[in-house]
Amino acid sequence: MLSRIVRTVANQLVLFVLVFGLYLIMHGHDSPGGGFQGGAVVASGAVMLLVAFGSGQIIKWLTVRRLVTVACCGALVFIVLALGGTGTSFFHNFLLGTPVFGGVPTPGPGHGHVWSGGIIPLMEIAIGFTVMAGLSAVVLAMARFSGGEEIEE
Amino acid sequence: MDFLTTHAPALIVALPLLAAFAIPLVSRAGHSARSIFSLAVLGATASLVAILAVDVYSTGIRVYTFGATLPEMALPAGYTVPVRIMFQVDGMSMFMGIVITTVALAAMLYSLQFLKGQSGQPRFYSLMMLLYVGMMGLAFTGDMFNMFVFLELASIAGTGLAAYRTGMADAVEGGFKYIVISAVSALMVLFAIGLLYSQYNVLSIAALAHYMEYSMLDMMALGLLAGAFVMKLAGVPLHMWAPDTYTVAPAGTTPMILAASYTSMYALYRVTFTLYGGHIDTAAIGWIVIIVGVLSMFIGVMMAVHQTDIKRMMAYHAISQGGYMLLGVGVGLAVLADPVALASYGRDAINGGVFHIINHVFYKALLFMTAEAIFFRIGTRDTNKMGGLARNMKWTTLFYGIGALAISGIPPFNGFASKLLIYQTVLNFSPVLSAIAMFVSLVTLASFAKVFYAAFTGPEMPAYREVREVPRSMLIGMGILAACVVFFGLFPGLIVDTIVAPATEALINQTGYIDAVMGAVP
Amino acid sequence: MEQVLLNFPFVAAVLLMGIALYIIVFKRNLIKLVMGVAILSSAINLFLVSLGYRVGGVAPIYTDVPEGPMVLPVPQALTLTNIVIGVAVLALMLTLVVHIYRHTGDIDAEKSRILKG
Amino acid sequence: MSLLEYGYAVWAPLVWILALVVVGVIVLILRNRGRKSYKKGTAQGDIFLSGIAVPAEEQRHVKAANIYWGFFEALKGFYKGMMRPHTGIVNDYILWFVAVLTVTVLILLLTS
Repeated sequence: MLSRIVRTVANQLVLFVLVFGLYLIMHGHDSPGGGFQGGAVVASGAVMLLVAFGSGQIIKWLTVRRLVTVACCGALVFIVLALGGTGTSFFHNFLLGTPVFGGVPTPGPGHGHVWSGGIIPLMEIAIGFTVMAGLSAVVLAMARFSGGEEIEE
Repeated sequence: MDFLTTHAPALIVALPLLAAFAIPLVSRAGHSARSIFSLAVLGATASLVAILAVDVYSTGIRVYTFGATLPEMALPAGYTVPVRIMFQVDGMSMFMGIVITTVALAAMLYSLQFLKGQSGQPRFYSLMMLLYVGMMGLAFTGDMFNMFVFLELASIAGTGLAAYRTGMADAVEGGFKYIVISAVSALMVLFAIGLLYSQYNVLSIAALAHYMEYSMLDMMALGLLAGAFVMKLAGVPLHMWAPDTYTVAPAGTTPMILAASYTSMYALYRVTFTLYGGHIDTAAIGWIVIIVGVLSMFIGVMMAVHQTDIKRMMAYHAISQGGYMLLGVGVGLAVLADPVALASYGRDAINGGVFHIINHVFYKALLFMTAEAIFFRIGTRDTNKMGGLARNMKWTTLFYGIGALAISGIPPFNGFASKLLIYQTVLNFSPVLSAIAMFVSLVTLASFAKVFYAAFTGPEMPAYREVREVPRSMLIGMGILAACVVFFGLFPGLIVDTIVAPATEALINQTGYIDAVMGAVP
Repeated sequence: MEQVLLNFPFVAAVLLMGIALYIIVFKRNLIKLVMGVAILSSAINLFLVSLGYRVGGVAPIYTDVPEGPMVLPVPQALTLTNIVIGVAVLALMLTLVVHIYRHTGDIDAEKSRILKG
Repeated sequence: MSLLEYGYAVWAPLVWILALVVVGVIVLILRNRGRKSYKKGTAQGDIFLSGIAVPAEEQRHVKAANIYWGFFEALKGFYKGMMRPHTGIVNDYILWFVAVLTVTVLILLLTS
């Protein structure tokens, strides 16, 4: 556990890190960013908490088991979405033109259009959850591991 | 049924991938739920492979484009280059698919009992599924970049499996060596892909082969790709990682990692035949493959006789047998530009090399499993400490005998059929190489006889008086493979005609592969 | 002169590859070896991104674009994929190095080796 | 179906097995013509080492390391040379890889 200054700053900063990460995930399909980048940013927030508070505090509620569950669910959603288009072909964008994320952005100058992209934004969100949980789990497991504990799921 | 046939290429990869991420959740419901779930998914995938195989062997090459309005539509309307990710399944891909699926089924059955009571089992089954996905994707993909991605996927999953027993120092070391050589060679593959992309701005293998100009950069890329794949398939002198990794991987996974090596061999053939096989003289790359093959055969077997660890010896034999495949196909590659030689012996040489892949994977998987069965019961892999095991492990002894006779090329087992093809065709190309191949078979027999004598025969050791036969599920896994070995030995003509000849045809027929995608482009 | 500047990233990528291979081959410390693999991965990423660059190009996003050429999106996708894979490989390697250290008490490639011959 | 035909020869496993069965029958007939005085489980089956006491099982068994002793003794120099590249150090594996890559690329560039 680090000094009070670090802990306070980390406490305040983690919110902004979270918001920025989620922003990157949400806008992955119409601007730079995406599931992996956003998820990595959120996981870096977890690393910050880990450094500031030490692994003892975090492990109480952020267990590897829970993180693995989230990561697996995200990956499952991704594949199920890909399978959803199998009526025409695997990975077919079946949501395009429907009310759910169905818009088509006009190419050329103009602002991004969040309500577009069909299954792609949904996949980005699923990937985002997988990556944030997966990377946090890796860091957490390594932190506990270097402390000499064995990891059990 | 129609739906399944159409979407089989994608589903074969998607189903195990889905299972890989579902297994950690399913396994919370208990051991048997997870076992049944894994087996059911693998069984369903195997039946999809069978459906796809029937389709591919009757109608020819299949193209599956991801996300397109029609899976067969390789080129979007108005485009002259493929832009979407696609799978291209021809005879050779299907052949690899059959090999991998059979091995995966046997390995899974074998592992069910083997793992009982060990920790971290959800990870084990997830990694098995991921390794299967990586190998199948590598065999099916029609895209250079996806080749890299699936190669890395297979490497990561393979490492996880090789280092599964993290409590053992040697297991961790073997896994680490595997991931280092995999990462470096895969990065070289990516570098070569970058070189190719910089010139043609496409990634599809068919489109690349269509536009290929055989410039300096192309030849450099070929060198990088060939070197990297030889590293992954453990050809001498890049073989040193293989004994380390194969030795430490737990039971059922060693055959899977072995199959992953042969998927890299498939990638080597795909690159040399399909990507570069068109208009240049392939003699140079053919001779490189032949030299690597002969070195692998000779050094692999000489090192194997010397080993005391039973799995390490088998790993060196795997390198040595890999040399036979490279020799057979290398001869075909060297005469690819010469139609007369190709028709008279080149095609049969490739047949032999390809046939040896499936034969070798089966009997080597069987041998690895018997070695691990011994380890399971007596807790050591050192042949110096074994003796008289045949008295209590009758089935294991029988399976070891079948595997040993098959690998030494003793008729009527399957090893003899493919080795005969290789000897006789290579004799036409160069008698010296054929003589070396026969000598290597002799030493192989000698080394397996040594282990058979030391481990299974002899007086009953007091320490092993209480040793029992391994559990039934392990015996079933070995039994399936032993039955395949005997069947393939008795009916080699059937196997060669139905699955090996289409694979050879697919390798030689470069225009067919290109036209399946680029047919409409002038 | 402009030609030289345009080729500069490729020279840098090749230099980085040389450095990385030097580290991987000659440094016996396993952590340094892992660093070498990371540098090799970065070198290839740099090479791929430079391939897609076009003079005066903008980011390949279909909204909010000014007139003019775009850089190629495909090499960027390749780079991104390689970064993702690289993260997984690095994490795996480091985990195994930690394990090796715990078992043998050493991270020297020669001293911590058990399997040979 | 069982025939493996290629170019200039044929391999027929079933015929080979038939031949094996015929040879096996002949061998059995010859074997049965031998002496029949051997009885299992009597003193005839005991180990006899010129009157020396029979050693324990561990000493009686020929260990793997002792098999082909002469072969390894004759090829000592070869195996010494073989052990030198097989160091087991992961850096050396990559060194070999880089060397092979260089040679392959050079050969392909020079021949094309």
